[in-house]
Amino acid sequence: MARASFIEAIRQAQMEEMQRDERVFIMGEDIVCNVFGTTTGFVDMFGKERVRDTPISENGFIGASAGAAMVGMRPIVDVTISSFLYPAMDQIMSMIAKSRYIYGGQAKLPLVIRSCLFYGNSNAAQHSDRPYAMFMNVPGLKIIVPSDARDMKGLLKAAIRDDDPVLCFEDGNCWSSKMELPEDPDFLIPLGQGEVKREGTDITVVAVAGGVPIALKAAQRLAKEGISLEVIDPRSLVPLDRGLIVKSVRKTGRAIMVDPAHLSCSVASEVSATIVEEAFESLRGPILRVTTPDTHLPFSPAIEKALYPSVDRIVAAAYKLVGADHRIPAQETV
Amino acid sequence: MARASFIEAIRQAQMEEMQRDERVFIMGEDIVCNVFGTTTGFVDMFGKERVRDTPISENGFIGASAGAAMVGMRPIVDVTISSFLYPAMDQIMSMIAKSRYIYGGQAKLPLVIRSCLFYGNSNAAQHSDRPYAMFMNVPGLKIIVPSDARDMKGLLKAAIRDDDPVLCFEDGNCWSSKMELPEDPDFLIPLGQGEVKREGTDITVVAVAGGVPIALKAAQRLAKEGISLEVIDPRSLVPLDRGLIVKSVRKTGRAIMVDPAHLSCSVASEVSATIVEEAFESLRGPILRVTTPDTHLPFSPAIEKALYPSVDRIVAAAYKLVGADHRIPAQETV
Amino acid sequence: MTHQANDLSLEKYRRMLRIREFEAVAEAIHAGGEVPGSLHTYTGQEATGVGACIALRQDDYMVGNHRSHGHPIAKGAALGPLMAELLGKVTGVCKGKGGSMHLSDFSVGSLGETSIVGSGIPVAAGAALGAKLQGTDRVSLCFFGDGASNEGAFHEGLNLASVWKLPAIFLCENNGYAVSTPVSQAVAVADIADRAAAYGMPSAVVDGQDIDAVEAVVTEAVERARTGGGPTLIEAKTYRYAEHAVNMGRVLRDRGAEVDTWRARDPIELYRAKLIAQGVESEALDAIARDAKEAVQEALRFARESAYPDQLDAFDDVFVERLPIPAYLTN
Amino acid sequence: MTHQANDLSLEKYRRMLRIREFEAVAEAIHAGGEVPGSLHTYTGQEATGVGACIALRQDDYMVGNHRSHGHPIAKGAALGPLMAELLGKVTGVCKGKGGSMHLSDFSVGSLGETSIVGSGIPVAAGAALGAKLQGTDRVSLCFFGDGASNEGAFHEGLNLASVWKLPAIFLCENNGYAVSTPVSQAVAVADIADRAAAYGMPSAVVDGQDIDAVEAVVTEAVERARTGGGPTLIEAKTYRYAEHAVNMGRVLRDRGAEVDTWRARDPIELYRAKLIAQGVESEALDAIARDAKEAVQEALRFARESAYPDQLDAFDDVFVERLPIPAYLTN
Ligand SMILES: Cc1ncc(C[n+]2csc(CCOP(=O)(O)OP(=O)(O)O)c2C)c(N)n1
Ligand SMILES: Cc1ncc(C[n+]2csc(CCOP(=O)(O)OP(=O)(O)O)c2C)c(N)n1
Ligand SMILES: [Mg+2]
Ligand SMILES: [Mg+2]
Repeated sequence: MARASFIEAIRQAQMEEMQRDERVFIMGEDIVCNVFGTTTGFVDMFGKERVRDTPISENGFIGASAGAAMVGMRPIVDVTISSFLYPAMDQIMSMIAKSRYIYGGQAKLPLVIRSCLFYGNSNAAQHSDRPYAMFMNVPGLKIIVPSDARDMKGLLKAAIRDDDPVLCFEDGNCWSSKMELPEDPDFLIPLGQGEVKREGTDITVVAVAGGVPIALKAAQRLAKEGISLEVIDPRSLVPLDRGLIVKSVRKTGRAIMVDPAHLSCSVASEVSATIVEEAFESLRGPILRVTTPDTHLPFSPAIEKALYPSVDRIVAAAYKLVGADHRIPAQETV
Repeated sequence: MARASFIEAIRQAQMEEMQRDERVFIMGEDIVCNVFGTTTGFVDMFGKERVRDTPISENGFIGASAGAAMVGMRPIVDVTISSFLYPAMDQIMSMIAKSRYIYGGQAKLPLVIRSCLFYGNSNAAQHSDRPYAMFMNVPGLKIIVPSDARDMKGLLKAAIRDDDPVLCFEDGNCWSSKMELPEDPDFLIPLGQGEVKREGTDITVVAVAGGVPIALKAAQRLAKEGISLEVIDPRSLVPLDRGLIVKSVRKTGRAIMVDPAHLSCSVASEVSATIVEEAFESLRGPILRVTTPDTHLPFSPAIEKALYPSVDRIVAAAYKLVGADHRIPAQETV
Repeated sequence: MTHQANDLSLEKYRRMLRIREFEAVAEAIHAGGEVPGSLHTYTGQEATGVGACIALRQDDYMVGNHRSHGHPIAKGAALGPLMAELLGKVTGVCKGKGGSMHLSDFSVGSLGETSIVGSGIPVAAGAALGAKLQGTDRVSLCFFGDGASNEGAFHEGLNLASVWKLPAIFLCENNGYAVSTPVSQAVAVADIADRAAAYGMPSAVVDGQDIDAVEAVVTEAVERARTGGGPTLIEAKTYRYAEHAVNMGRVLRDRGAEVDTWRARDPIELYRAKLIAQGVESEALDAIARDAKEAVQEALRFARESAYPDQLDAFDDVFVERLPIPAYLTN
Repeated sequence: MTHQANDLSLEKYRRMLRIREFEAVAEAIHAGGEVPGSLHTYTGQEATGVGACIALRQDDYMVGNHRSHGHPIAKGAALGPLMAELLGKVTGVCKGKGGSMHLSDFSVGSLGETSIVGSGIPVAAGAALGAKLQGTDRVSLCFFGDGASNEGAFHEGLNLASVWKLPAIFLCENNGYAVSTPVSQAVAVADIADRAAAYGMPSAVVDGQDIDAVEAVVTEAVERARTGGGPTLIEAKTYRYAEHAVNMGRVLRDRGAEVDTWRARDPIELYRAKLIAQGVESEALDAIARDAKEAVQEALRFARESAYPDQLDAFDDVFVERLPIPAYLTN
């Protein structure tokens, strides 16, 4: 096993699945030239029929992926930045999410739509979207949000083998994470299984995508102060491992959500609502949401960063929860 | 004052505002022929320049409304059915929601995008969307969801006069509601003010759009059995009157959300998360969500109806809450 | 083509009559309250649908739109599951989940009738891409309306098909209107086929009431597609007799005498006259008409006798595996 | 036009040089770490932007794209607020909220440079609709790339403008590539201007390196638009010298000698030679060049001396009224 980055994990997952299954092909804008490094060497390995540059027509080629899937192919669509999914919502929402159902199971749509969450580096409001939550409100789309290289590889391979459409959101803030990647060509992480990224006893932190590394740092810091966070990464949002989350909150009695998306109708909101619905009797305090507030992301580096979840914000939320409690000695709340 | 329907309320609101302000105009597919009855007589009154049929190009004409607004017009865009908003998400999400911000306040986009929620009558999955929640996860769009004719008139008039873009969702299940409509040309209901539609003491029910009449019926039924529901209609989702909701829950200690949209990342989830965050100490039990489950809406009349919120489901949720409580005599839970 | 020339002619006549009859019955039972939701009839456009589909093999792909009854019948679908679908029965071609706007029979290559205007076009291009990548010689035909040609999906789908030389045929059924909007008000060119110029794509305009003409032009396009020559845009000038959908009478009244003009060139009557002129016995044609009536009645019996889906079926087919059933439905 | 012919020529030269100089400085300070985010330079395309904008009045509207620096300068915007925007300063033309891809100056009719490909086109059509409804004779000009012409927004925007005869000019800056993708791979027609045929719209192809040619063809389109003749699609053949955006060197290397060929027809050099041939003193032109350098340096000083926005400014301009500030930022 060799240490490799998140981007390399994407490359490996795609490569291995394309080697394994001839029906898998990849298309997107400028993937032959390989802007982000996820298709290095692919044209030589697989040829330009299976590594296919598209015109700038997101609705067109995402829709075409649906048609190709319906006749037996297994497309991977690379949409570079998730903000470019909006022009394709017609095909994603009306066709990809609904075709199997509306045709009574006659259609199967094994396809993966990859896009990255590209925020935090002065890309301004039109390029900084983290839109996974809105795809959860329409049934029919599986969604993965890997937070490290190993999960990326295992989840993406599972997504490519999945017979349903899967949206894969790749958090730019996780790109640099390096890990040992399993070389087993059948290394798969099943969709719908969250993971406890760090065990703890005092507070359950449910973190999504780029929220996970931040939550882990906050856990480290708080551990020194005697507060023990259990960090859960659901890894896939559809299906969502509600059981794992509820079980943890039953143990800790407290919960913080960390979600880099905007607050309203976010994954943070959804998980919070699930907890209060299913684990109310265990709760010792409010469930706090650490998200990006409902404003746009400005270009200026002077004012963008403070809008995202941060270690400090998680720490402050943790103090707020344990300060209001008597089991752990109360701390000054921040 | 004369009793008038929800549709008539839309017509009056548009007519009065078009009479009042020359900058207001309306466009959409087949509005001259007036399919739903919201533009009766408009061509004669205002001419075809201001009552404008469009080609079937939702992204094009919704985008055009943004351009017209930026140069000083006040467009109303009629998108008939809300499922047709998906082809226009490019312009709604990237341009209408973000232009003012990205240009640092140079742009003003006073426009209204109207569409109806067209579910419950065998319209099948591609026509039955209730997508307001996803527009809440992107800042920059105000959203109204009137549940009766009076609110419809007052909110739509306020929306047309608002200097920000407003999405207006018109629930088809509210169309038949008839009410006395104020004739005051300045009758406005400010965005961001929810309303207590029925006062009560035991359980707060926060209901959205078509959920409101159902919640009111459930309240009637439960009143006979000694359970008192307080029914709150937020009326606008952005801005959202969180204060009114939290205040009510502080009083009742219990809450049920009624939202005809799908469960995950819904308005129900958002309001639930807000309550547990801000009124935890008042809660006597879990917050229950009565929504459409995360499946598509089938065509078949045999199996569609049971998927929506219903009086029975609200009643069952209420029993579950009060049964778990000691202030009100426990009831058999359903 | 496995048919004899004459067999094929009678098959064309038969399919047109099946559509005509299916629509008549569909309208009647909708009026009688048996069919929920909306209903967009294909009556008047039969020669376009059948003429195009008859030029395809059964294993070729076809995608259509909200005006969905005619296309799968033209492609050779069995009538029972189509009629059962209108009634929302579990034996429906979509198990009762799609209804009138989505009659699609994958077993005959009918890969989806989709009710979001324009949305079938990229999907049809994608089916053609799939066929190409798989190295088959299948082609993909997409029906859409004049109105749909104003959607961005049209532009993107046609451009993609053209630059990738996909085996696709884009068939615009120009019936003069999108709901109430005349083409001339929504499109600034004389023929929608002119739009092929934007994609360097061959194109043709054809009389949509003349089934042989439609067949000929589609056959040529299919040939081109099968042999690697890429896509074609075809515009068939046709007409729907009824209003856009049932219960939208307001829209129809404005059309006045126009309907009569088109009825005078009824595609089925035109073809009948042609066959008789070619020496086919009118008795043979009458027999086909009777058979079509009987087949539709049989389909209706099948549909009526079929069961509705079970409530829990609502949770199938979102994904390949059934969804968990919410507690309130399981007690 | 208020300029004398000669004044106007010098103004054109001046604006091109301001763009060239602005971009040189922008690249340098981006390399130096002063500009965050991405940077797409306009260098090489100056004649297109200036030739088009010089044909407009200041109260006409203009919409552009991610390659956003050249357009507002061409339209006459002051340089200080543009440079300050690159640095994310509060004195930036967008108060530091837009950055390099969104330099838009509403005070000179520059109504938005938008970084979602194709997204400006419907908005520009809408500004034209607004002008028409208001009864003014303003026109609306939209810049977009060859790549953008494959988006559905292009199709819908142009069709709308055509059927409504809006006073719009759609100017495609065909610089040969969309990121790494050559036009020929994404478009199946010889000229993007050919696409006008789909909308019954007049069109023209023009040498984008020849500022007078661009000005002439845009002037004709503006004239048509102002007088109720409807929209025009113009394609300017041009070239960007640099890679798509800074730090995307991989993409550039493949272009080989092509860059040199285009540099040999540098729009500023061509125009300089033409002016000198017309008898303009080279000293006068050198002075303009010096002025441009000085103006850009002055803009840079202004930008550097300006303050960053306040953290709470992040909550302004989502709506007309400031949003409530979240508790974690107010303590
Ligand atoms: C995206 C979208 N917009 C609007 C509608 C509503 N609608 C349904 S059919 C139709 C007209 C379609 O016209 P055309 O494409 O010419 O087909 P025709 O009905 O004439 O066969 C419209 C506007 C829709 N279903 N989808
Ligand atoms: C909808 C969308 N898709 C993709 C992108 C990424 N992107 C930015 S610029 C660009 C190329 C645009 O090419 P063109 O329109 O020719 O303009 P040029 O950069 O050549 O000036 C792409 C693909 C985007 N910003 N928006
Ligand atoms: Mg039509
Ligand atoms: Mg280009």
